[in-house]
Amino acid sequence: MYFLLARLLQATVVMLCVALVGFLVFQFVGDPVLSLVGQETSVEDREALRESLGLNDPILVQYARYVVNALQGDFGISYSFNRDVSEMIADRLPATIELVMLSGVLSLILAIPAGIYTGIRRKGGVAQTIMALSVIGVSIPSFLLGILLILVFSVWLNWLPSFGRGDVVTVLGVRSSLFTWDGLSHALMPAAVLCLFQLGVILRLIRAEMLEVLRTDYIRFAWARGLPGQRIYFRHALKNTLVPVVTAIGLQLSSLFAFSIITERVFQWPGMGSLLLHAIGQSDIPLLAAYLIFVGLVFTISNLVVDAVYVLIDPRIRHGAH
Amino acid sequence: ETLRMASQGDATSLDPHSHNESFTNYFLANIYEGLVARDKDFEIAGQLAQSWEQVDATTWRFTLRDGVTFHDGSAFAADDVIFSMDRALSETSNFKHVLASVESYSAVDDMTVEIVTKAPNPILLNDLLDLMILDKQWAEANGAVEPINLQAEEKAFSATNANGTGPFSVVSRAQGEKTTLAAFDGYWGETGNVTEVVFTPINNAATLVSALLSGEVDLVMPLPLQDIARVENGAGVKVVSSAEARTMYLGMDQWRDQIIESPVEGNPFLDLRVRQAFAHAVDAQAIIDRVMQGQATLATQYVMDKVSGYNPDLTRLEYNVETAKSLLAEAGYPEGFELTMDCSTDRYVNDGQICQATVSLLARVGVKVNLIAQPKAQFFPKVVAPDFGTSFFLLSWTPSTMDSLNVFQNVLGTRDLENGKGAWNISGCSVPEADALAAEAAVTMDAAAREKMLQDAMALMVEDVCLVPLHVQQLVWGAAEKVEVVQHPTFEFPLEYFNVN
Amino acid sequence: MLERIRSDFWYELLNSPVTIISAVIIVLMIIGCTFAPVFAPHTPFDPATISIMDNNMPPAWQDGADPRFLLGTDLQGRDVLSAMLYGGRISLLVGIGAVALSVVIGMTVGLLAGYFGGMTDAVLMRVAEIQFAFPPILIALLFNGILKASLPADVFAQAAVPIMILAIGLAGWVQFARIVRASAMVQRGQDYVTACHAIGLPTATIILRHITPNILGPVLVLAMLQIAVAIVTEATLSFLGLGTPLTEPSLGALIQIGSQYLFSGIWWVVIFPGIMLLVMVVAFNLVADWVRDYLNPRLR
Amino acid sequence: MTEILCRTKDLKITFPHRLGDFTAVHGFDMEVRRGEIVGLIGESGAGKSTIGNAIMGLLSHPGKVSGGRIDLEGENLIDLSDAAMARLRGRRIGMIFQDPMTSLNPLMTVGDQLAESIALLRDLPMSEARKMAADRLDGVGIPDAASRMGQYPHEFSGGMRQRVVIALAMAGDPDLLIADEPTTALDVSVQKQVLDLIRSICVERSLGVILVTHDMGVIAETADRVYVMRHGKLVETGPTAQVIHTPTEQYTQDLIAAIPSIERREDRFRNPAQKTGEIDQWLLQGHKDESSGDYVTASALTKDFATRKKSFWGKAGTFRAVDIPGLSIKRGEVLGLVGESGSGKSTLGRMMTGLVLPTSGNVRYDDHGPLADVRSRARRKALRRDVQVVFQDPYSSLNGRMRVDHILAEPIRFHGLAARSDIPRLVGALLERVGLPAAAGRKFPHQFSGGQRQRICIARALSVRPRFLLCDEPTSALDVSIQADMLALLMELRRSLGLTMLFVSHDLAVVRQVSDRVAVMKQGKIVECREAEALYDSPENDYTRMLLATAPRATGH
Ligand SMILES: Nc1ncnc2c1ncn2[C@@H]1O[C@H](COP(=O)(O)OP(=O)(O)OP(=O)(O)O)[C@@H](O)[C@H]1O
Ligand SMILES: Nc1ncnc2c1ncn2[C@@H]1O[C@H](COP(=O)(O)OP(=O)(O)OP(=O)(O)O)[C@@H](O)[C@H]1O
Ligand SMILES: [Mg+2]
Ligand SMILES: [Mg+2]
Ligand code: NI
Repeated sequence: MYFLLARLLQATVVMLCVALVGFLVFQFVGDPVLSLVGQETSVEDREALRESLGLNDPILVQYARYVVNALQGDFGISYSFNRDVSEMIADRLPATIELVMLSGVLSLILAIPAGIYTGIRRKGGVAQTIMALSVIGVSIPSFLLGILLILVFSVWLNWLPSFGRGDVVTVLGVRSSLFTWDGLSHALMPAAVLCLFQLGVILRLIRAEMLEVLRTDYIRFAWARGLPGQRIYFRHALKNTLVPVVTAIGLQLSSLFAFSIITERVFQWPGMGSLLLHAIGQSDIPLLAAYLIFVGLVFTISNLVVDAVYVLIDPRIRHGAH
Repeated sequence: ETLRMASQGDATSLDPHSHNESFTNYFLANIYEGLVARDKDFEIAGQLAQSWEQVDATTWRFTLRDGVTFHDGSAFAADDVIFSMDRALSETSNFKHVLASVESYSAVDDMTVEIVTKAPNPILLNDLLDLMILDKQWAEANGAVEPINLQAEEKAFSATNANGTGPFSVVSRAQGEKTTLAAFDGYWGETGNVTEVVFTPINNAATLVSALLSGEVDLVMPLPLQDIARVENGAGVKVVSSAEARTMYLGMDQWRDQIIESPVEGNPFLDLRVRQAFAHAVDAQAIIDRVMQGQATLATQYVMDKVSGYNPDLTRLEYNVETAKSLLAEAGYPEGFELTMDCSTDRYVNDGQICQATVSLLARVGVKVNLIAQPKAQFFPKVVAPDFGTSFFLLSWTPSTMDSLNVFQNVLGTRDLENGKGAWNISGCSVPEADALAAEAAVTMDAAAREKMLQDAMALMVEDVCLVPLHVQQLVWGAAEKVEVVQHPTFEFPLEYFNVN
Repeated sequence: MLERIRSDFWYELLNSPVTIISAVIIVLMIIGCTFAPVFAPHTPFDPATISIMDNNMPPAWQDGADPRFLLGTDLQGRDVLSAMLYGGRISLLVGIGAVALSVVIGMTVGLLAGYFGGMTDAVLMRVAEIQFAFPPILIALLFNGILKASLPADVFAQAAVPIMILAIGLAGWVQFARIVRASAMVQRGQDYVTACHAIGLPTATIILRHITPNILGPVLVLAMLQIAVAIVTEATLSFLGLGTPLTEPSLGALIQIGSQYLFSGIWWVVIFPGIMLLVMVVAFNLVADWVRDYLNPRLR
Repeated sequence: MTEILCRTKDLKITFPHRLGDFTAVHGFDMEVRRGEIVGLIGESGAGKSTIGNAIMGLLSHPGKVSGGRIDLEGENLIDLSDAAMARLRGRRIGMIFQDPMTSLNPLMTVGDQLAESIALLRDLPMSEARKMAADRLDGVGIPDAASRMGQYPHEFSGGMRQRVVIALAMAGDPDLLIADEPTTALDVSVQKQVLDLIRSICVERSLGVILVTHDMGVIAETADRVYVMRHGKLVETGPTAQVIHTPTEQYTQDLIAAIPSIERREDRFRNPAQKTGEIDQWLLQGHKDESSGDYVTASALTKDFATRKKSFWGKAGTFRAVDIPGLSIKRGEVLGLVGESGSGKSTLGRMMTGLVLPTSGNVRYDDHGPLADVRSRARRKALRRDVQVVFQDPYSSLNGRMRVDHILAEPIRFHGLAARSDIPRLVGALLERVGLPAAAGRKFPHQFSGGQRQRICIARALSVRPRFLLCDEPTSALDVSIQADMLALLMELRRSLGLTMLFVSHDLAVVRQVSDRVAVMKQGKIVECREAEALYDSPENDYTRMLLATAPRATGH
């Protein structure tokens, strides 16, 4: 417990720093007032708005005010949406999580078997093809891929919808669009685009780890013991590749959130990414700061989860051995 | 019938007095109504005002329409109008200008409102176009007496909720995501067959167009120019276009003694010949043909033909590289000179490309332009008051009142920031005679005389080459074949006139 | 013939035609782009030489093409081939520059943390962790946005490329710091380092002359991969409107601009730059893969 | 039982390579009977493991059997398909590897691994397999086997792990067991237990065992018959006693002669040819007059290391690696330091040379005063010139990215021991002094063999003209024959340069050959420290006695 608390405390401090840095630099992102009002607004009106937003106060005062409020769960009101930032995030978060989860799961489902296969049949034709494709997957800018997918599947073939999130229903208390065909069909292309990059990265990692593990003595010994190949690959080798893979996946999680910015933009997915771009465009400081804190939080939590998973996977960690 | 429409942006708020931004205004015009509005033929007609009379030069009396109810069922009456005017003038309002000329207003009786202007105002009705009326009781009950103030949370109610008298009521709203409107049963006027409107903002141009092409949306506005050909050839989709009241122009610094961000000594633009040379050098027709894909008309002056005060006699200085070169030589710049141009990239149709074309056209006459193409978020803070930090730029203006006086007051008139004049006169040009004509027109009630004054003033400004007019852009929408729309030179989209067959 | 080659390096290299092709492509692209002014048929960034009347010309083999423009022209009338070469120069500059910056920062931090351990390590790694919490693209987005907003537009336009390098470079150092730290920790425990101590060599000498050369292998591999990533990141930032200026577009910016014309039949403005970017990035990836395998003889 | 279980006939194993195929084994003949342990011995790279792997059908890529046959009870294994071969593994042939630490899957409990093998090899349901697994663990001498089943490999000691490995290899009751260096990674005392276990299993189940090792002592104590290999060829074979005591081949004789004896101190390490040249003069330059007192004295020395937290809640503890009241080395003396792995030998050695600072206590040098004072830059530099180290692993102790002449020149230049222009010549002379050609300086370390690298390490240590040399297991990574050369070189240098040495090794025999005095360490403490001969001949401490008794000896070792 002590350890966990310390971790959390540390994470909080980190996040506060992040928020401070973010808050300070956001002062330069642009003038929110000019984005808030149109061309026709007079100079005095703009000044008045600036004053009423507290934008004329010293930056540190603004930050202190912000932190005090944030501690009470109040991240302020979005300039451009006139709504509680926390409410905004609560609104948009499920969509992004949905997308991230779907693409994460997709990439794992594809990457693990492919990684194992290419690790075992390193020189085979199929394996080389998979590797070549994975390089291309990592190399195509995702916005271009997204647009190409839309062109092919929405415009030419008319199979999948080109934008937005589908019907949202509640199943077992979870509200998600993934439970309906409509929802799934909307999520498929964005998830595929988001997945592709991760897929390449994780696949290569698993393959590399697999190659390493397959050369270890205990695998050699497992062969010598007469265990069948299946068992060696899937039970002995795979589990041993997991620790680095889990780390990578943990780290990839925050990059999934980052890449969702582009995917959401291309597919008009109503998630956090679109929100961030909107906030940057509008210099919506409360929203930007909250987004930063949120990303920090995701990273911290995913790190904690990764640590927990380590303990599950590796008994050496569980027992504090080295 | 359901109409699914999409645009690259979204309305910024549902509060009719908080954000004076044209898309937001026109979006809300389907939900809220004013005393007067433009009808199908773009004429000003009574909306919530049944009729009006001018008691004397400064007093206007409006008779309100009977039997109008708000979306929540409550009746519309004079106190709602007075309340809305109060609200438009309150501290946090963004619409104080619509009543700038008004001295006082009062309810004569339950169905009559009187407005007294400070001076005779021939375009009061135009001013009132933007004044939306909301329900007093509803606003008071929901803490929306004042337009939203970003500091006070409880007042944000009106940003996400609406209660107007318009043909459509808000069913659901998720800003930046989706807004659903439903036809209002109790609407007093005629409407088309659209019963439901689903509006989705789609930021990415390619996605927007593919949504139209794949039949997921029925109406896209505006349609990116590059996709016109594709939509024209597409099955079941069409391009709808008409002239828009937006005039694009190039601005040149005429108030500094030394232009900024340029190695040149002094300010060449103070010499009329240099301004003329620029006008001769920029092949506006080529820009229309090549950059605007033909979707624009050549501008001869600073307003388009539907705007009152448009002077049909004016012509544009023709494109002629030789003339431009010799004018520059006469002005003492035979080799041309170097300067910096500011340009937005995401504000107007193909703005970045227009600037690039301008740069290469000017290069032909020896003027070397360093282009700073920037998003509007950086562009506007740089070029507007108080700094006016540019010496050469691309800008455009839409007179929201459809009257050139608006242009004189904001763009062309000599700068007088204290009195709120010329705030957008970034060029800093000044033609006192034109100022005088415009001031007179502002208080002249005789329409014909007024028109003449404005036309003369416009001629003076064009002669002085205050700006280099480029083109009047077309309003281009992409629509499903089955959709019938009405386009106005402003960006309005009066959904009550739309039909889905 | 192959049997004659004694050096493993050349043998392994010659045995992998894909790598040779990739390496040749990289070299050609670097030469072609670096000397773009020499090779490019036009100077697309000089407004004086381009004419708006030449715009939207299809590639030379199509109807209505102008033979002056092999791969057609874009909306501005710029020669697509020349724009690709000039744009590729910017992309390569950004990619290589950003990675060089990441390497310098990452190696410094990683070496200090890995070699000294203890408090130094803890503090540096916490900093890295904070940095890592923000995915590169987000950092680049924020950094670029902030500078763009806080610098005067003309300064920013001049400095767009250095700023891009700075933004992407700053975002990428953590990966280098991590692998360098891990390697440095391994190297620190090696007897040759203890031998250096026994000789009394100063710490700086040990780190710079002895440890650094021994950790360059993995750094090199990562650097190649990161160049590819940086080039794509730059393209992505362009998509979000934060990349290089319109007047001097990088390959990514060309693609971003071109992608708006995907539906309008002007496919050449996006397909050709797209192919070039893809080939460039894939080539870097493939060479990096090969170097990785080469450096790890157990995988040969 | 004289029935032949396994026989290789004219076995030829090749590793194809683009620069010409490399034949690792040429025409090797061997026979293994049930119930006997056959030793396979030879220097590193002789092809021993390759033969074991070939019998298992697990030759590492790209190796292949290119000739001859391997018969297992009359069936030629070479003709078998991969699948058939896979069926043999575990059921007919078992194998164990050198390192028990890495042979077990760290993420599975010992019980699971064993039950898994048993269930698969014997087609038993899991529940029965588990029961049997517990029996088997018990059978290899793991106490409290049932409760140990649920533990992970890291919770076992090295010896126990090797027992588990043996139980695993025996899970399918194979007829033939191949043990590839099964005890090299273990301490002498544990080594003996494991060898005893193999011996007893062999007898109980009338198993054929091939014991691969490079350690003559292990063979002498365990094997019934022995095959001596060199360069992939059989050199000599016969009953163990006969081969060891009356070897017929020159190579075997040399091999056996090179084994240092724990029983006595041999002359061949102490009477080298006198080589004094210009380089020796340079090496001896600039030293103070020799006194005959203690060169280095440690007093009340301790060293603590922080241990990892046991759990989330626990506090980081400290672990005392060294705790000695005092130790001194006389000028020109060689002090041997022996003890089991982890007893603190290296740590003590490093403290004595100032490479590690003690937690408490002090080290004094005759020339430099107390170590605590040597923290100033200049004094530390002076100390570094006088005190040098030669490490165990010749692979990691040289910077692979530097050329040898650079490696040797750097200390000379850094300490300013010679004019810049003289350095190349000096480096050449140094290389020659340690028995390498001067031209070797142009090469990189990886271009040398282990023994040659160790010579470079010694040359590097000499390049600063040291007075005191710490040799931390300088020969344990080397083959016996090379080891002998190395020891001779060290002794010769010591004599001609009057070096003071601290010689750390776990190999009691080696230490006996070189040391004047010997200290025995156990768990950070010195349990006995006396004149070498006296200590070996009549150990006073129980622990010393135990160490001496368990050390395997061929004729020695
Ligand atoms: N995979 C391989 N590829 C090429 N050559 C190999 C391979 N494995 C072994 N060899 C070579 O075969 C020869 C015999 O190796 P082997 O491992 O059998 O020696 P060993 O007698 O077991 O030595 P050690 O005592 O060091 O274990 C060596 O020269 C080695 O370099
Ligand atoms: N840097 C360190 N940090 C923590 N513990 C250490 C460190 N160095 C050594 N130890 C521990 O101190 C003890 C003594 O180690 P040392 O290396 O001196 O043993 P050794 O007798 O030389 O063993 P070996 O024969 O295996 O070389 C061991 O338990 C080791 O784990
Ligand atoms: Mg071996
Ligand atoms: Mg040791
Ligand atoms: Ni444990």
